Amino acid sequence: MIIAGALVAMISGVLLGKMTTRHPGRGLNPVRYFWGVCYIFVLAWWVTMANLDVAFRVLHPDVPINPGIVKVETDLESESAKTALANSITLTPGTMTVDLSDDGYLYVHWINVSSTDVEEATHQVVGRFEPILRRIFE
Amino acid sequence: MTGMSSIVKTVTRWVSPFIFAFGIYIALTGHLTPGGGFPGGVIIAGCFILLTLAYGKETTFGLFNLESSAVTDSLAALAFLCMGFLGYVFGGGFFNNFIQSGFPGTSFRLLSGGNMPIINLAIGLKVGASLFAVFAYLALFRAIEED
Amino acid sequence: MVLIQVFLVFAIIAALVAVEAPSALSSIISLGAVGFGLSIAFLWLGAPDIAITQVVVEIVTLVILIRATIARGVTEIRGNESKTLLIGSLILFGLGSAFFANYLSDFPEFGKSAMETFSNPASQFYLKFGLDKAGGPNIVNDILLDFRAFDTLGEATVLFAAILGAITLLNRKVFVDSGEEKQ
Amino acid sequence: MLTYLLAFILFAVGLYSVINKRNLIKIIMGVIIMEHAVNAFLILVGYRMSGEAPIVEEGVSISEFLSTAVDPLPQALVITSIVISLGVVALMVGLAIRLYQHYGTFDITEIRKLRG
Repeated sequence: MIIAGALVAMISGVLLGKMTTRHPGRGLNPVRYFWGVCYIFVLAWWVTMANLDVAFRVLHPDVPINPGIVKVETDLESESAKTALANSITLTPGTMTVDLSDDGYLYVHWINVSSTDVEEATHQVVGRFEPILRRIFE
Repeated sequence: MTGMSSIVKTVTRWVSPFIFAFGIYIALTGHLTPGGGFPGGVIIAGCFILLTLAYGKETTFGLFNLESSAVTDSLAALAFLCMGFLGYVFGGGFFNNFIQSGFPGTSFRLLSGGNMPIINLAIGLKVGASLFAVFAYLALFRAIEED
Repeated sequence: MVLIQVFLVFAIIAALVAVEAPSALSSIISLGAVGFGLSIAFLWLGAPDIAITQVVVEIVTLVILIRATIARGVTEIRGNESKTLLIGSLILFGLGSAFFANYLSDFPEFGKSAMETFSNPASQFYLKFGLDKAGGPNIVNDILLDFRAFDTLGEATVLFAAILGAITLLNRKVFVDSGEEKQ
Repeated sequence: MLTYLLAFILFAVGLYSVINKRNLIKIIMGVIIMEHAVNAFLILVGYRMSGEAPIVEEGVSISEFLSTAVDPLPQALVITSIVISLGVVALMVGLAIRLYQHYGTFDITEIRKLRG
């Protein structure tokens, strides 16, 4: 049964492997896996904080929200890192990625827009995840 | 058809080999667990349909084009028929389970099914290849229409 | 048992929405809801094989149907209907339900399968000897691939013929040769 | 009895769609709903009260298995029928697309008018 599993893995790897990754050598570096494990905790922390924040805003009698779409910039190069960043932003309550343009800009829907400036919004939305994602994927 | 946004493309890139391996697993262990050749084949077809939707037909045909899907379809059907004839030759009846009589008493293993895993895999590849061919012709047809 | 009826009622409601909704997208998605609801019902009915197959086939059906309508710009599929056909279908429905009510008494009670009611059924043989003679614990696959493999061969042939017909219809070369030279 | 009746009603909904609607896609949907109803009916006939899936587990004796398993024969028939229905749906969609390309509409009354 293990031999059959190895054969199936080989077939799917040969057939679809060049779709999956473009830099196979990067997968061998153990430091990346260490940062990947760290990223789970970072993401969990920010998701918890954002949950509490959104719950506070919903339960507050005045409902202090200021929704809008902001444009933020990312320095990440690889497609995988950009996708992970966009999905992390979507997973965090209160912010949601609307679109991802080719030249490194994300359009994010934000429940409480504190600044429409690109630099400032980038610092607040993307800055939490960007450094650690760069260590994982690049 | 150029495909969807880069988020969809990247996620498709990550999950497609796992979907393919899962389809073959469902087909191969059909005699032990729920599943079998038919759902496995449809899952394999679904993997390539996902690739076609996300990346457009050129990239997908670079991996698995229409000729190879036709060849896979025919070869799998032929393998299915050959198992029947081999059962006739060695076991004394059409589709006799001739391999299983060689491994008596090994229940609940992959080999215990005799020729059932082989037939399951053949059916899975056949169903997958033919459904992918239909979908590819649908995609191609629309592309011709737009010219 | 109540759960099974709940999912069947869900499937009926979804089917009514799928038939009556004017928008193509909501209609096709409701059709998917029929299949998924029935798939959960199959899971409660002790048929995991069917449930898996139903889910996967439903997804591919949805993709093909959306490909056929929305991808070519058809967003409204309003089926305008006629009065005479409505009356005719009502009469047909009445006749059908009369027949159904007539023969319902011959059916075994729900929850008492056909293999218990009739004497010497084939299913008992398959259940009893499936593990020893075919060698697989999954009796459904034993029937499909060992006891009744010839059926499966015929089924593969039918699928082959249907797919061949679809490909021939969608292949443009066949029609270009015969159709456009005529004009 | 009520459960069989529900499967029959599902079949009737599909039949209503096939007879009454004038749109090819609605007709295809009706055929799909009818297939679902027939599959559900066959599985319902094979069900036994508090039955389990017909898969032998390790360490369960055959007599115990015989008293709990549901009928496997309708399941084996339905599993082929589902996949064939997928092929038939592909064939019907191919026909509908051909007609749409030729006449520019999915309405069967319009198609009938445009024939001559």
